[in-house]
Amino acid sequence: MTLHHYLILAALLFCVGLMGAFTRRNAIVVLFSVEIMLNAANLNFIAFWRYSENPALLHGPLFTLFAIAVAAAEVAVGLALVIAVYRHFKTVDLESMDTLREE
Amino acid sequence: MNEVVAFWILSIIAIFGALVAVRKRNLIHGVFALLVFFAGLSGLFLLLLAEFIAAVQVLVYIGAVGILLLFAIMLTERVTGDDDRRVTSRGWFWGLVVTAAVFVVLLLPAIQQLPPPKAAQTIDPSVKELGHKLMNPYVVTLEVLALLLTAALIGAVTAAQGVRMPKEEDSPE
Amino acid sequence: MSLEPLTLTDILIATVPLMLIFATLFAFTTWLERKALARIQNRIGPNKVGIPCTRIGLFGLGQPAADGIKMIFKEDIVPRGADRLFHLLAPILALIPAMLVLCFLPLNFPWIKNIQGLVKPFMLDGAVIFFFAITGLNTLAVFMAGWASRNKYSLLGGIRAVAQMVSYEIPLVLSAVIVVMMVGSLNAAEIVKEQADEYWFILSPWGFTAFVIFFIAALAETNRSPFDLPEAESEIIAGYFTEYSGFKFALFFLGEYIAMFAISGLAVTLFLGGGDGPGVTMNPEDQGLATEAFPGLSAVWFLAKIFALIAVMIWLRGTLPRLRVDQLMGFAWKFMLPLSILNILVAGFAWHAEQLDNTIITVITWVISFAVLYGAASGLNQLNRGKVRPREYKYAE
Amino acid sequence: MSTTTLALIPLLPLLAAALTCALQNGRRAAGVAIVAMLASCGLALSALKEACGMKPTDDPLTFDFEWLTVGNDTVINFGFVLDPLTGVMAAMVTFVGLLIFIYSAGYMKEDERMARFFCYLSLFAAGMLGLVLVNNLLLLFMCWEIVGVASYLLISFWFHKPEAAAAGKKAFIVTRIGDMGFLIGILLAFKTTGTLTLYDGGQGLLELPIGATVLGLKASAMISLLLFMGAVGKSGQLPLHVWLPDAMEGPTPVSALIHAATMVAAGVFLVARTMPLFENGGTLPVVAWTGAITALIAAFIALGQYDIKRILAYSTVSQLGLMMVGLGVGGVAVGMFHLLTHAFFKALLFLGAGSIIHGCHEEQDIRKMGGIWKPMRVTSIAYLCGTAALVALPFVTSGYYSKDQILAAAWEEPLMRPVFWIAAAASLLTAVYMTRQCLYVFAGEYRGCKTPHESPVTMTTPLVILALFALGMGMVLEKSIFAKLQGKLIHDNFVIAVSMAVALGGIALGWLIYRGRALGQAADPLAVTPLVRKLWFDELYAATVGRLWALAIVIFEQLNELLHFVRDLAVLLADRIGNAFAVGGDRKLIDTLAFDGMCNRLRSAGHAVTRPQNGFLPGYLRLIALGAVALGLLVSWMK
Repeated sequence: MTLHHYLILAALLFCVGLMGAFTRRNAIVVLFSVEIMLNAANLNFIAFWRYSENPALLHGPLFTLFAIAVAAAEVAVGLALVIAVYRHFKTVDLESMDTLREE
Repeated sequence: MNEVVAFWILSIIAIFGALVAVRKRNLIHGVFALLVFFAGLSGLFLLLLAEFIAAVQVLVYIGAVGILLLFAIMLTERVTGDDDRRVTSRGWFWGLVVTAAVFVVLLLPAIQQLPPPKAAQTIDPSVKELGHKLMNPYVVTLEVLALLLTAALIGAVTAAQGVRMPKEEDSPE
Repeated sequence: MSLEPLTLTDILIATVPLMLIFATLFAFTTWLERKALARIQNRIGPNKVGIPCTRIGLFGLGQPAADGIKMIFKEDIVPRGADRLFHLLAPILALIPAMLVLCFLPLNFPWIKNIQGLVKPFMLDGAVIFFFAITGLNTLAVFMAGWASRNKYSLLGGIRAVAQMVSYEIPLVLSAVIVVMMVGSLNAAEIVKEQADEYWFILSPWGFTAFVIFFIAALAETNRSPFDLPEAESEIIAGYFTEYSGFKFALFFLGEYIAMFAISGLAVTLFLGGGDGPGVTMNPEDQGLATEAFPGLSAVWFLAKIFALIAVMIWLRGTLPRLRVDQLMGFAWKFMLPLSILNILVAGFAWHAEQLDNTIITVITWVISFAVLYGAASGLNQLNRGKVRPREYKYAE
Repeated sequence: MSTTTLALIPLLPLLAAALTCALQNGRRAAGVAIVAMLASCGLALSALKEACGMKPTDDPLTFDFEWLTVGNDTVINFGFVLDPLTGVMAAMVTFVGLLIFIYSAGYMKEDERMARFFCYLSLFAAGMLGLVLVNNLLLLFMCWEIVGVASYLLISFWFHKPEAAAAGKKAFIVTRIGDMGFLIGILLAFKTTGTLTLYDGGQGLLELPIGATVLGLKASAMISLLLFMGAVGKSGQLPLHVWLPDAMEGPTPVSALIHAATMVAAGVFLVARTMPLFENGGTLPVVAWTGAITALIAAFIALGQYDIKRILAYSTVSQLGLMMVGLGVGGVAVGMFHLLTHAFFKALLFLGAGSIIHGCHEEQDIRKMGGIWKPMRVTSIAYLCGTAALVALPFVTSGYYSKDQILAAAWEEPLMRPVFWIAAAASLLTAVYMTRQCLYVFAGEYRGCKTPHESPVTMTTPLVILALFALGMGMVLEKSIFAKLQGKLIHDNFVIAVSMAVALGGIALGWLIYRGRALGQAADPLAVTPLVRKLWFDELYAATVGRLWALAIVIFEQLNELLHFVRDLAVLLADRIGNAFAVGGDRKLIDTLAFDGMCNRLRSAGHAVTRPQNGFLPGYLRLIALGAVALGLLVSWMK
């Protein structure tokens, strides 16, 4: 196994997430996709760390740890927003929430 | 040998999970597929000897985020979770095109600029060391992160709670 | 540390015996539970089924086998509206994590002496956190079951289970964190070693508090009574496995008991000195194996301790009534959580006191921390007593 | 005295500002701000003590650390400097500021935005102290701008009054003109010397000999002139003095703090700070002349004003002019000496004016005052002390000493004799208009509607303290500080005689003019139109700058018209052709191509532009991703 395997895998996963974010219209699914992308990035971190000159610095795991924590916060807030939006628009369809105004 | 086999199996699991998660019509199935993806990814972390990260991945994503998503779906979709409307957004084709472009761009550095692949040296990462690192040089980051999480928690509660119902509304009719 | 020297035989040697042992223990435990409950309720309990074709009862020791056979041959019914895939997957998903978790218990079986590396997962650096991570999956299985069998009661049970497990996981982990903090390692073998060298953590005030919290939370995690709301027969017929029958139900059953074993095994590891006992000396240097008077002694000790805890669980089940949902949640968030957080602080001070390694100071610290914890517990109790009102029913009289 | 303690002096008010902007309760905010100011005042006094300990010859203490690195070798330091100049200035600012804070705690009591007011005040104090203490021109500029912003906020504090808002804008914009020069000067300095640190152990901007020439002028001369532009803008010298009188729309404590004691002095301080540049460039005469002319003209204008605060404002302008003269002819010591004394007595005058206005129920027109002497005893005495100091009554007042030094220094220089006479004339006028004002305000009967009353003690106490300073300060400063600033005392009997003559003569003149007049009713002999109209400065600017603007507008209008004409021509042409070839095909052709087609094309183009902005979130996401793609391609292409 070399670094490139992991990088290409991460790129693939990232693009799967991107595809989801681009082609789905349900806000929650878009949230999934964002999670997938984040995790692909984490995979990259860990892979680079593993194949780095001195892994003893543990930069990769630390950064990934922080990224995971931030992602958790992001999910919580994102879902809360989705629910709030749902309460307002009565839908989580991204195409139908295209206004910033009350109407 | 084992490692190669494990890598291929896990990566296939991960990609499959991700694909199903983003394409499935039924959201609950989607969430569980997403969890499969997370599990595969944590397996990959284990393969890269980042065992603590793998554990955290399972704990946070499968344990917490998955549940959160399930609850969000329960609160927003119909309980059965299947979505009979059109699921793909307008101009999904262009979305795919852009995705392809991004993929190419992501691969560019991996192909052009990286040094020729070198084998990973064997390491023995200890969780203790990680803990020391967290407590000694990165303690400020840790604190800031704690603050962020608290803020996110409060924000999420306030955002999801919305306007409070007046009292007489929830009295028995 | 690498995957390379690992072979299939190693894996089999490491895992298969675990499954067999715990499956048999499960059978025995069901029998034990039924007997004990019967005695508590002033009945005899199963006593007929013994050796087939004879009248020898053997105190109904054959009962589990009979149950198993019945379960296997029973018809497997799937409701029409149900989501077939998930309905099938749920029981499996309920069983697998429980089984998986068993690997993280530092059971020094004699036959894993000559296996290297990853197969002795309790030598894994993050064994404890892995344990919690994987137990978390149980929640999903329950939810899956509840959701997949399109049934209001099942869904209610599933949601209840999720809420309960999520909120009780916090005190569970926090009370385990204390031990991890004291030992300074997530490695199960090292935790056991520490206890063998110093003292079993249950013997210290903070350890005792943590153990009590842990045990209560463990009851809630495994949906044991008095926290068995998800399968409350009297309210929501059988909760998330209302729609399950036959072998799937058996799998749920098995999974539940294995989870019980696993979590009490973790309790033993964290607080009751693991496989430590007379005739055993721990030395995790050579891959966490103990030198024992005769092979497997420490494993025996371990299992004995597990069974002590299981017995307590059975006893509680026989004794206590079921909680109400609001009481359950209130107890988790208003009593256990603050107490365990306070306990972490206390434990931190205690650790620093022990670093001084002066007997008097240690003793004084212990007394003080015991007083603090006791005071906090009773104080919280007082605080909550006012809060718990008889519940007003909105839509029913 | 270490970096931290020195840094705390500006940081404490900043902290107070940060705190008070969160507070709602004005009284608590006032408490916070005053406490912070008190602390930094103590620090500043200790710093002053240490600074006075230094011998005039040795280098100033600097506390630098690396702030940002430009390129690989050029380092911009972030630091503070401590020498007698900064010590004195910081002490003055903190002390006067403290008094004014206390005063405004009383003055703003009714205002519901009191907390915000104190937030602004603290912000201003922080900026001002930073400006005084920093050891780096860039940093100084930043503080300079902070001060500008704070003054803008404070002048237009009562923004619901349109003239207040206008005054704030005016102040901001006019000073901006000067600041542009300042900024260019900084850049030029950096270009020529490669450093912006003022004192750097021989390597600082003020210590290096600058030999380079820019546009045939000595670089140092150029730089100093540009810096002087900033000074002119900030401290209201001609021709940029117009903002200062209008700034009197702000609350009176603001006028006292900003437009008498501290901010307007910032320009003077800047010149004093960068004095080596001026000396090196030999541009001091410019400073002196500008100051002199300003002093004279402002004093003239002051004669014709009726608004009590405007009079003081113009007198401030003219006093600033005198300071410039002092800097120009006598060096740092003389100018700073007058700055300090002026700070005290002008703050006193403004606060007194504020107290009077307060007592007369927010009446600012001196024609509607009079007979204040009886009801408001404390205020009146304090105000008269301030007046005496401003008029420079001989021997008893602080103003006398400082002004005397300026005049003497001007007299010393043979070339500067005209400046001397101008300054003398200015101080004569000063005496006259102050007498006029006092007669208007204090003598006679009260001409307002409601009866005046004395102000609360929180307002009078600072007055009394300041009055003591305004009287006693001169001696003390002349003995203590003056020598520290490498100034040599000159006592020329002729000069003393002249200054006494102008002071007393001016008072006498004023007395003669206004004796026995029915003040307020009868026409004022000195308030002739040119003076009332402030010598038409505003009109002048309106006529020049405004005209230019209007002209530009007209030109563009014409261009626009031309375009219209061309378009009409094209339309006409096409129409004619269409009619000429009155064949359907042709017409259709022409039409579709020339008009409808073009219009449709335009319309569709507009649609195309608006299409991405339809609130369709996935679309936005895709665009973002496209941007990322472009970026990635760019990066990998540049590799």
